[in-house]
Amino acid sequence: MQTETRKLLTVICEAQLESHVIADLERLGARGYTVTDARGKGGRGVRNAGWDRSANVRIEIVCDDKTANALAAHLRDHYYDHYAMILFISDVEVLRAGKF
Amino acid sequence: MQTETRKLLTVICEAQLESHVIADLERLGARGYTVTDARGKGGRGVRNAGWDRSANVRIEIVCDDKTANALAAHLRDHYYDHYAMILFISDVEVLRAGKF
Amino acid sequence: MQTETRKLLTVICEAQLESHVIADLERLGARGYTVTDARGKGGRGVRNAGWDRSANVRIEIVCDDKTANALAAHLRDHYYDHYAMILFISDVEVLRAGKF
Amino acid sequence: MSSLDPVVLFFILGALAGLARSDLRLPSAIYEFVTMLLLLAIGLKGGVELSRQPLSELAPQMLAVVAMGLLLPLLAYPVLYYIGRLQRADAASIAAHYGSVSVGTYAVVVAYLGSRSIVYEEYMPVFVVLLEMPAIVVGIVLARGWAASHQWRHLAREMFLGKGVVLLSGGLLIGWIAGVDGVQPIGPLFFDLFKGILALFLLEMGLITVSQLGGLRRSGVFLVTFAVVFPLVAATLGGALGWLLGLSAGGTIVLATLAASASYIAVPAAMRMSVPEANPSLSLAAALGVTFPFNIIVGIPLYHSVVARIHATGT
Amino acid sequence: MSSLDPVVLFFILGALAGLARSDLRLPSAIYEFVTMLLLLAIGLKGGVELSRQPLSELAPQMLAVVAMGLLLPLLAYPVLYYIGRLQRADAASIAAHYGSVSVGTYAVVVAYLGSRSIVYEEYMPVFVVLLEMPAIVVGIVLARGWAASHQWRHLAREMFLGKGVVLLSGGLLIGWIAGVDGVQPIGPLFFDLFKGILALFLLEMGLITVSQLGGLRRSGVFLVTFAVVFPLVAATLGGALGWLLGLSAGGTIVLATLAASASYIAVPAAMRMSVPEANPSLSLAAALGVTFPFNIIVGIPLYHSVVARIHATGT
Amino acid sequence: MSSLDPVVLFFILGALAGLARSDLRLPSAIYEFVTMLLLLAIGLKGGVELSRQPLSELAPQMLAVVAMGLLLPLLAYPVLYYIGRLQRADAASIAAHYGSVSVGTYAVVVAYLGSRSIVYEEYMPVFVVLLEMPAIVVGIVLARGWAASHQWRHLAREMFLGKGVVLLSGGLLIGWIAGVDGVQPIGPLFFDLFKGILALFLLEMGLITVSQLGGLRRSGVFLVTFAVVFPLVAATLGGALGWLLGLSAGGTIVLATLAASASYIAVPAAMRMSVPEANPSLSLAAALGVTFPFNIIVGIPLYHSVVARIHATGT
Ligand SMILES: Nc1ncnc2c1ncn2[C@@H]1O[C@H](COP(=O)(O)O)[C@@H](O)[C@H]1O
Ligand SMILES: Nc1ncnc2c1ncn2[C@@H]1O[C@H](COP(=O)(O)O)[C@@H](O)[C@H]1O
Ligand SMILES: Nc1ncnc2c1ncn2[C@@H]1O[C@H](COP(=O)(O)O)[C@@H](O)[C@H]1O
Ligand code: NA
Ligand code: NA
Ligand code: NA
Repeated sequence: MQTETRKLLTVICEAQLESHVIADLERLGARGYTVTDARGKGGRGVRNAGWDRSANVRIEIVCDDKTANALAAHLRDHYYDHYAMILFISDVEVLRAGKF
Repeated sequence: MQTETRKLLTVICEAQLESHVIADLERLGARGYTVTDARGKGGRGVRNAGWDRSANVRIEIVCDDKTANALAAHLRDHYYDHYAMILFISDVEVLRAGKF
Repeated sequence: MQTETRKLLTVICEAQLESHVIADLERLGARGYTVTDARGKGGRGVRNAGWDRSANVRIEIVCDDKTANALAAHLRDHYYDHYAMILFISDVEVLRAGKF
Repeated sequence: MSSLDPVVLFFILGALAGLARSDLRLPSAIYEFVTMLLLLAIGLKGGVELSRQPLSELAPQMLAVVAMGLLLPLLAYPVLYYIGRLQRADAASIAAHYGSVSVGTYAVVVAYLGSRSIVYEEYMPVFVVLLEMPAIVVGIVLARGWAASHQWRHLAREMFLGKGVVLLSGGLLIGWIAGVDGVQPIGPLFFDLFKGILALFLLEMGLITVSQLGGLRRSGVFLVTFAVVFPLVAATLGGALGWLLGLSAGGTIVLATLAASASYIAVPAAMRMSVPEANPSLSLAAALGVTFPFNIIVGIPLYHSVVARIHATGT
Repeated sequence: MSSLDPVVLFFILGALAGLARSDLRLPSAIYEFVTMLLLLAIGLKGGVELSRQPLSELAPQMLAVVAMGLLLPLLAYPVLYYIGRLQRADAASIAAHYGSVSVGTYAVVVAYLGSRSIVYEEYMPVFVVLLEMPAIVVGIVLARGWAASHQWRHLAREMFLGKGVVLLSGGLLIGWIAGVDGVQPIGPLFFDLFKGILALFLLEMGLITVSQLGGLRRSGVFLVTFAVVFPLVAATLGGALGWLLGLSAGGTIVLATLAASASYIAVPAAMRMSVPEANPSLSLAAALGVTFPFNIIVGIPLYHSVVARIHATGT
Repeated sequence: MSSLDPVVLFFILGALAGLARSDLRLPSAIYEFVTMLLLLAIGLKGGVELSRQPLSELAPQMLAVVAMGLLLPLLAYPVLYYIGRLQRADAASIAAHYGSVSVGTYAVVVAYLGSRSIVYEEYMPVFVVLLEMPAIVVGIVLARGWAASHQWRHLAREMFLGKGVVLLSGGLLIGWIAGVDGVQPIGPLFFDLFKGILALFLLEMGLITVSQLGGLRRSGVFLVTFAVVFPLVAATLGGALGWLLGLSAGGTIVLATLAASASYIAVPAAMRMSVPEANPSLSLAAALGVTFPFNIIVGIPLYHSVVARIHATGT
């Protein structure tokens, strides 16, 4: 089967940022994204919530190398200082190269 | 620690397909799967729902190379044309090779 | 962009273990984790629940190689025999090496 | 403004919040809960009423109503296909949506009649159940031809076992078996809270309706026009049928409203699996984005005033 | 059919939907909500009743009930281990399930008595709380021997702090402190809606029961037989105890039903952590797949008719 | 103990379960549902009351209350910044929390007055809505200076469109438009269940409060002291204002309680986006970990007894 390599960028951040981060992603060229609700713990303490106050979301974006780097840099510059957020990038194979 | 390499196939698709896709996976030899509820956006527009109408699910399958390719090809052939669906494959290390 | 490689350990297990596994992870040096609710099927049958009885959780930990191996070995030794649990490890790139 | 039922104000609140891009949402588990309660309550009410009178008396009315459910999509399809120039699958799927009924619209018309103390035949939920399905069958035949008939068994599963139909007809059966005394202890949840639950449902419907407006913009003027004009035609048919069947004024209003309403629970799910090449955002944009708000804000009072006038002259 | 309480019809609806593989499910947040409401309501009701009479009068009855909770698993274990030839851990775990009680079954028997206007001692929820735990302790000792005793502190946490026990005994305490007037303002949620909430709970229980049937097929004829016969034995014991304690006919029926019921909230969680090598699908298949439906459909009316006959001759 | 309202017992149950590390939690969808119901119910009640009397009569009171909402954070800030030596952003954010109001505390004081049959001005929810926002504006100016004013449009969105404010003011508007007869059919859900829903809300608040204790330990003695003393000062101001405005004893107690309460719905969300460098766990630990339990357990009875004494001498 013919596959192509792309990047999978996974962002985990506080739920209140969801709409802001998604707006940023779309502006910077992501053609799609997937969000799941999550909880967790990191440098800024435990986050497991109700009424959105301290829940997390987990956002995944499949995209090309350049976009992944641009998105990651943007998120780091705009959110890392003041918000609970981590991100990591991995390699994935996809079937429809043109789509991502 | 002794580990073996396997494939992780991740499928994101509209929630209504869940039972159909799972039946297909089991028929084609997947020995297990994990499902989480998700929302997202792609070529077929925003999907974030209630009453299942437009929510997504995220299905993960750990399996060997051959099975992953067979599953991916099957899903592409049967669902890509008419349904909201993406999939991607990555390498993972597992402890119990016989299990997957 | 400057990135470093780390391990992503993903654990899928029955929901009732969540607090126990998290306590173990923290004791063994994980600095953070992310949990999402999941359902699924494996060697121990279908798990999709209510009142927590048979739901799963999906726990992700980004950490260095050594910690990932230690965590995986510990979980295998303590839970594999009697509980529904799988785990897998993959490579991810992160921005802040010191954090993980 | 005071002519609007307060439950409809919740719809408007939801729509305004959606337009203003508020982060208001009913959690999806709650939306599902609220929908389940409405479906069960409607079913239970109809079932209790059925237990009061011989089914045989209703049989002719039931047949007539099923006939209407078969006719409506056959009327809608040529309009959508020839005038609207939609793809065959899309035309068939939208026709199925408009031939079937919307449980939410039914709940609103019932609330509307209730607050005006207008009586109606309380077994109407039977018609809701009956109208759910025929249009689905017609829609699939329109999309696929009779060749699709080898799928019927599979299709029947999708239709009868979708949770919406199970709850509605399950409630009907339970109400029928238990009778008026039997359901009394569960009344506080299913009947006393009905309007409050409906208010929450409509709040979310307002938000959902607004989220469909994007799809509407893409689908163009024809579909919007259809989504307003076809319900008027269907309401006329439904009202006429009610009159022919000798229903009360209230019952006639309900039947007109049912005819005018477009499904967004049973039909979308069935069409998605049976006619996957139909674009679901077209039918949802029309049914949820236009027809639902049109019916609950403009349609129901309109059907009421027309029926009232006819019944006034009739008597 | 009309001999079935309408809430039980919801169970049957759920079971039929499950058998037909409908996609009907209560969202898990709603199932949890509904369960929490039932537990709190049962606790509150018992607590209010406790506030009306000196605890000291109840002490002998409470002791006797705890003794029954210790005895039942000791009766079940040898049957499971020697006759059923189950593994020691499995036999001990199933014995613990059957020694403890099912809150859902309790709610059904209370609803059953309510719709027949049969009075019973309203402090019965105290017995529900008391019966939750002794069987767990016995089960663990059976599985591990006294050597397990160094774990007791850890185990007490699992038992007393599981959410089921916290809600039940928390409700009991609040009802006790607040008294009948104090709980009156929260009555519309916890008491008026009780039966409706129970109906939703039973709908989901029907679905869950059916999903256990697979596990049942694997576990074989012995377990199914046990899951029907042991409750009959336990009900006899419970009924005899009720008679000895001088309970009313209603109270005797409740105690027989409690004895006959098998836990699926507190015990599974505690056993999972304390006796992990026991296969949880065996005990759940028996308790949920057989004993629960048996009790609510066949058992309760049966215990009722036997107790009625005895009380009739007694007087 | 019996001086505590039963709904407060649910708070204590939640807190005890949290301290004991029970796994009890309201599913987050249910917590959201319960919060939505409370907000809508409070809004509806206030709106109905507004529909009964000319708004113009209330205008002076409303202005005075807004002035209080502007004043309170200006009082709190210097204490936090100069005495507490907190960072500027943190001091400003905490000041905003304490200048605004807690809807949960409002619900408890209303329940408290209700069970003692103490009347109060029923349009009080208007004040709740009015007090939500001024403190946010002051807080942002304190943190950023007027330079932040180019963000106002963006900020207004965050403030007015947060779901808490939309539900509260949406309920107010619907109640106003529909009037007392209009809301009557939705009363069983929004009014009859109010106290029961509040009990569930407080159960979860107890759990949440305990989870804030960790943050509290880190933030030290000053913040804990502030979280007890500032409410007393604010309550005095609020009570004095109520007296000046000629409110009834009940109304004065409510206004004192509102002044004493600290927001944890609208303000945290707005501050998070507008003053992100403020540490949210400081303000939540103070507002939820100390001030909320203090107000509902100690504060409200205290404000009541003081107001009662003054009104007794006054008459
Ligand atoms: N090492 C980690 N592994 C997995 N998830 C993490 C890790 N660190 C942080 N997270 C997630 O990212 C969120 C924000 O992290 P932080 O900004 O460090 O508080 C946490 O609430 C976790 O859900
Ligand atoms: N580039 C992407 N990255 C991550 N998720 C995506 C991407 N594209 C699509 N998806 C997910 O896959 C679903 C179906 O995609 P589509 O068929 O393109 O509408 C979407 O609703 C998203 O949840
Ligand atoms: N091959 C697999 N791929 C993905 N998830 C799996 C797989 N096998 C098991 N799982 C998940 O891990 C859980 C426990 O697995 P098991 O212990 O095999 O029952 C299952 O309920 C699934 O959610
Ligand atoms: Na129709
Ligand atoms: Na028992
Ligand atoms: Na305040």
